[in-house]
Amino acid sequence: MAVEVSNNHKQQKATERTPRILVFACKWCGLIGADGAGRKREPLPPNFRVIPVECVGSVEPDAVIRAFADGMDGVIVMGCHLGGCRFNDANHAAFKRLELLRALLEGVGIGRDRLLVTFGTAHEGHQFTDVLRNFTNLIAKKESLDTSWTSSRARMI
Amino acid sequence: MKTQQAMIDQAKSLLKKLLEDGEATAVFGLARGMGGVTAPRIFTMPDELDSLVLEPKWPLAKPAMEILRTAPGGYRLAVVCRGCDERALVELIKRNQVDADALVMVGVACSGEQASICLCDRPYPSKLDIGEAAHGVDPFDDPGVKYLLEGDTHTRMGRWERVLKRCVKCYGCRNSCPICVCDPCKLEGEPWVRRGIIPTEILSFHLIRAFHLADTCVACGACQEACPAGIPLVTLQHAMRRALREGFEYEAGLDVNEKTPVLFDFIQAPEKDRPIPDWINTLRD
Amino acid sequence: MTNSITDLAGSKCIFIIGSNAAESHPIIMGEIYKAMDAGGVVIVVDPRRTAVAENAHIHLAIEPGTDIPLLAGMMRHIMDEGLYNAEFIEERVEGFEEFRKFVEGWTVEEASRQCGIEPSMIRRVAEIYAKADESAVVYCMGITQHVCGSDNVIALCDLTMLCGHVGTEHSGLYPLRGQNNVQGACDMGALPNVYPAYQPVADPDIRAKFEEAWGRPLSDKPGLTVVEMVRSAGSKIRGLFIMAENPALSEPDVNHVVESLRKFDFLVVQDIFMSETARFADLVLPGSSFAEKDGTFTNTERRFQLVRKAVDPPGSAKDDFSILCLLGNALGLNFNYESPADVMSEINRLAPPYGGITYDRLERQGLQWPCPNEEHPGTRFLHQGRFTRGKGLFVVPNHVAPKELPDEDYPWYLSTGRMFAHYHTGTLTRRAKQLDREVSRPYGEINSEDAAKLGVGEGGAIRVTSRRGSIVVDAKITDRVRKGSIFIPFHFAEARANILTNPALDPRSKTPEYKVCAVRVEKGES
Amino acid sequence: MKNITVFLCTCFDEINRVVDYERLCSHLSDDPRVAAVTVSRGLCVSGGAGEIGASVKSGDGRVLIAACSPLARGDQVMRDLERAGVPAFRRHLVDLREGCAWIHGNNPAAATEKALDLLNMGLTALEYKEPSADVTLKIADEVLVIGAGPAGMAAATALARCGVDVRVLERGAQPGGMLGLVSRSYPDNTDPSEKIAAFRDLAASDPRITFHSKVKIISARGYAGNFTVRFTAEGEELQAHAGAVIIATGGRVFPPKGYYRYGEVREVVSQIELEARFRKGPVKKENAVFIQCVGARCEERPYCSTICCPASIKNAMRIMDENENARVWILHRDIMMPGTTLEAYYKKAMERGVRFIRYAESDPPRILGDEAVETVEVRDDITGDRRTIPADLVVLSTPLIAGTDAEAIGDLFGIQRDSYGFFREIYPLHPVETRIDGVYICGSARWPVSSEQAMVQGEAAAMKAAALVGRQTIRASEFSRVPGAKFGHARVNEDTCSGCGNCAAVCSFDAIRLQRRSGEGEFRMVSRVIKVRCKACGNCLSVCPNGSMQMPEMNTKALYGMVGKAFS
Repeated sequence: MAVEVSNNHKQQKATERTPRILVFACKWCGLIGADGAGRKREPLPPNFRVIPVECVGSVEPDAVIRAFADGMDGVIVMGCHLGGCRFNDANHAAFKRLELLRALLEGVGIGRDRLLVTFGTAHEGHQFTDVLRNFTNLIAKKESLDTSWTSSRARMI
Repeated sequence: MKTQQAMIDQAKSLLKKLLEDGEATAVFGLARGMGGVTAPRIFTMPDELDSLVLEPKWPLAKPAMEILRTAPGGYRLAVVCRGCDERALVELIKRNQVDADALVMVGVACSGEQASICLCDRPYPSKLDIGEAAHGVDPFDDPGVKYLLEGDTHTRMGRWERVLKRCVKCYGCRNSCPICVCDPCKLEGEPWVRRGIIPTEILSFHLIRAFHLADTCVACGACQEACPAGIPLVTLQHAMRRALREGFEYEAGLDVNEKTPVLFDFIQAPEKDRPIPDWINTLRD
Repeated sequence: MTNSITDLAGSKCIFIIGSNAAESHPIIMGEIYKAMDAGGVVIVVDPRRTAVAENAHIHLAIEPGTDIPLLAGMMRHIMDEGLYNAEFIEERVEGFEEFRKFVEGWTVEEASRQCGIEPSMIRRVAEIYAKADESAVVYCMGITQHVCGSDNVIALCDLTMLCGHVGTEHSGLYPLRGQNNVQGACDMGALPNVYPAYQPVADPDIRAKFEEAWGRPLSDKPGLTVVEMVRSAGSKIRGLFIMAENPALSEPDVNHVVESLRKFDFLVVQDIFMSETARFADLVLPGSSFAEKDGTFTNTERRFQLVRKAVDPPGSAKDDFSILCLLGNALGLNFNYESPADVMSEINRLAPPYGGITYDRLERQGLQWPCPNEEHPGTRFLHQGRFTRGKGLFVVPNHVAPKELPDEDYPWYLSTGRMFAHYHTGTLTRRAKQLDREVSRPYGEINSEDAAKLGVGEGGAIRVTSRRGSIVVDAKITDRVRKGSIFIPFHFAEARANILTNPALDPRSKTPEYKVCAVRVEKGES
Repeated sequence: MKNITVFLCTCFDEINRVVDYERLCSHLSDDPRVAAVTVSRGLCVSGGAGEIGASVKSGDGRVLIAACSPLARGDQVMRDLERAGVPAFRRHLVDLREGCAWIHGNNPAAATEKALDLLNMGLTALEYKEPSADVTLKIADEVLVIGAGPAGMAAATALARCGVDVRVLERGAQPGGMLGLVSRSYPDNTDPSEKIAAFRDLAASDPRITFHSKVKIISARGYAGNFTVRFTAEGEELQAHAGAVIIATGGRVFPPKGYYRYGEVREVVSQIELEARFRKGPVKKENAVFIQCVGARCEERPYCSTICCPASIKNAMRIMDENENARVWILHRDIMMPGTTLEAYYKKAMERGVRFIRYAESDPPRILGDEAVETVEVRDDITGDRRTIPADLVVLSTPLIAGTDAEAIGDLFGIQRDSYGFFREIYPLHPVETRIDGVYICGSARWPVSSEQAMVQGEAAAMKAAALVGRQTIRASEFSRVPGAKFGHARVNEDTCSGCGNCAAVCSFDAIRLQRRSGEGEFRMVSRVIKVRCKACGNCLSVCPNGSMQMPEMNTKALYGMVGKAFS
């Protein structure tokens, strides 16, 4: 016997919405980059929110997971160049951790490219806009994370 | 290949000697007891070892840790270890949960059959005392693992969703994990995981749990065995274990003195063949 | 349960009705998942989108209390399409003609109108169930806790017989037992109308057997059910001995129950914790936990399993066996048993289906009854080849709408039930640190649209009022419940959901209608 | 709790030109946490921070400022608030200008939505922020200088000149270090023994300098302001209590063993042996060949030691000074003479006739001769010619490598070393500082340098140390790697810590120690944060498996709260 059935209450794929992007930016480079972009008054897609952190070392992988659970479609972690970290090698530590997290995200099918870990310095601020635009384009090409993956908190309120 | 009985005999004489020589205060292993029920047992007298058995697979690392936690000073526990038990104990030693001096590990080889059930690529301890090492199994050859880990991400996300949604938050995976020791645990509540909902938040519960074991998981499979919903939890770990092996040349539990690359060796040991993205080259071909 | 738990894994279609196995019976759900992974289809019928519905292939969110219309509609379609198992019915069942008339009194459209499911969906589900090689039916309290609970069960039995989905390895009926030994209690005659092994009190031969064995005359009248006992407090019943029950939380219309409990001349409660009920007791006896006693538990698949005492009960607490022996002897009943094994040999003697279940054998493995003699290996599934009564009997179910339906004053449906973190009245789970951390406050699940109308946010207070009382719970906003419905778990002594519930009973089983009553929901004062 | 006062700055209509402030105001006034909302035209010019500080409810009042980016005027407002008595955990800055209005000017509706989210995130962060407990430390007056080479001597001299007590620990019998091994220093061509003698005199006469020779360090513990170092000097056990430590232990010359038949034929010597010959008397040679990069810029030591080229050029010219007819070749892979002074020095050598021949690493020169060197065969990498040079002296120019006791010293003080064993500075903008506050490095202990540079570094380290010990007390929160107030420090919940040691392992500042839990005698550890050392990078909390480690000013609740409100 063969029965053709599909899961009838599988959530509809979220309709075309602008992707939500969360940026964890370290205060010493990432945030200054954002500031530089702002000073140039270059129009940017408004779909990102920046959370300033003291150092990307303090970006818990769990917080990144939480961000996806709360309905983000992509997360960027922006720190200082390796060797240029105010906190010795905290950025390198963060990189290694998040690299493993990317392997996990790839494993469960979310895809490693939804988490971008990138390093720059304050004077490369003009690159901030590029990073954001490129990442937004990349995420926009993907389907939104299925809503059943994200928490009901994001769905409910 | 030695027969099971020959292995048991060898284990008995070896362990008896440990007890008689005072090398160990007690032996922790499996015993066939009343009514033919097999269960873990602490053997303190050499004669008691007559009831020792080596099958079935029963993860002993965590109970061994609990025993040692409450043991008096000078207590030395000999633990009958399969490969995964040994690796789990090594990880526990690295994380200061077990006093290496209070532990005598007696290594037992798993059968090839067991290895293929566990998808174990290393079905033997590094210090092998009993039995002969069987060939390991590459988990990535398994169709089930391939189904969930290889190919198009979007399809796989659907597959993972289907199995992860079955979670009833019984915490069996965490409680049976030999490496999970925290109290309280992040999975138990806000702000990490929302309480009181079923299915639990798939992402935060399962990914946080999996990630916390990223560089310590020894792939013993205890979590998966404990799961009433049959979620292939070890498969999640395989993804990270592979990344660790390929990117950092590291595998958990092999050597007490080998440090995890996630916590050590910054700058000095840049990742092999792994470009570190910067803003300029990010997302450009 | 006609079959064994592991048999579910081989079913091609599993029809789950009135059960949230994912939260309440996770191990059984594990077998259902195995069936799914092997290509089996899972259909869930439940007014709420429960965790099991979430994981199923098809979910039918019926109107509360309309199980029989749905089943009748399905059976009508099965008849119309000739999907029923004529051979099976011919050979093994009787009463088909009368039953056919009943089914033909229904149409799929009428069923659809009553239960709120599209006719096409009813037809589709009926076809899937009937056509599958082996289909199983899983049900639980969502079926039985209605005024027509027994009829609901009858309708399910009819459905299985109609399609011949009984008496084989992976088919059958799976009523899920909630407690570790509720099957055992029923098996041993802890029901008002039967002796052990469901031997009727009213049967003179049976009675004679027990009179001889116990050396005293026995009554030929069935006794009372729990609800009836409590209702007769102070009049017909003057004293009550409660062993580890908590009616002050679990019975419907608990305000009334509490009044009744006060009316007993002498109330004894035996428990391991000071339960809500124990507070009304004249005497509280300390009982023992699972690890402190010997005996057997019989689980939902009819399997006797040995319980071994690991530690002595603390202080002056005693195990159940000792308490009952002491009580029996004090009543002059000659309870001269040395150990639970002694009791088991009496069971072997007096209850034929358990004749071969001895402690010796149980030491090695659990045994599923019927197991009439020591050579018998136990029975994995019932009704193979023939039914216990010989031929199966089609009984016409009688659909009765819930006693209390929403109206102008009380416009909402209330349904009560369990949630994953807690068990029954929470006497155990509310005391477990981690479980109580998981959910520590009473809540009611309401639909997001209703919440918006009420102006209540997540966690906001809502007052729920029925004709019998009123409680305040936290709002839990979820689209798993339908508009106009509220679901409240009954575990919380802080806001007892059973203050609200309707004490209407199924006339046969005397099971209260926990699943439907009418309430009013307002934004509460926090 | 209504305890948050919100100040919205319009930046002279720069922000509200795009963002709908009326909506922000009405949204904010509905929020149960907000006590008051004030719109201002220019928070930075009205001198408002002081007033804001005063207006915040005392006790638990908190301030949310929505204005421009921290780099514009935002940080200034924050600093003003700090001065007005509003600590970090009670204030939060939301950037609505650079971060919102200016980049979303083309989409005012979305900009307003975003501004609302940003304010919500700010409110949530403020709701959960907590203060780090601070500690105040007394600072010992004395500075300890370890090593009395050029860097150490310069540091000690500079400190004494500043009026700071200084104690110098020297492993050898005399001060001078490597300066005592060379005949002349370059490029000034002076006799280094003068410098050593001057220091010896100063140490003897200046009461601020205490000099110990033949020192062996036994132990070191403590942190900035309070180091206790036990050592023996000439066999006697002593103890120093210092506010700061300057490590000037220098490097050592790589011995050219196994290279260019060194040790096999006579007259193949190392540079340092040549220096010794010069100190004994004139070195009369006809044909001297210097070979550069011996054991340097190779696989084991890929770095350029930077001092060997100037040293060879200096000694080449000295050979010419001592024998007018001498011919000198320098066989090199690249000549490293950075800076105008050295460039001029290089030119001078060329003018004097020193011949430079470039060889390739793949085809190094060969030393020919039976007992003593006779000729050197080399392929000129530029012309491709293979040449045979007569030689009665070959000088092998080897790099500086880390000192033999570098590892021990590093472990004692908890300072990191790079992959070649030199001490690591904290990061490039702080060249003499280490990850341990109050421990400074200078001279060849941190990287090969000339004596002149070593002395400059010694003075730099001395100034850092003087600035620290010049104070009576210091708050732990002041130890910051960067200008401006430190963010806070990590705090561990000892009740929930499992003692796994992840935090201690990952900490770049050696600021977390594992301790055995007291009592019960069980094998369990617990983390302790050394507040003085903690720099609040948050690395520890990222690896803490159960959230026992927190950064109170941006704890998990605040951070996750912000994540949850990012698109609300």
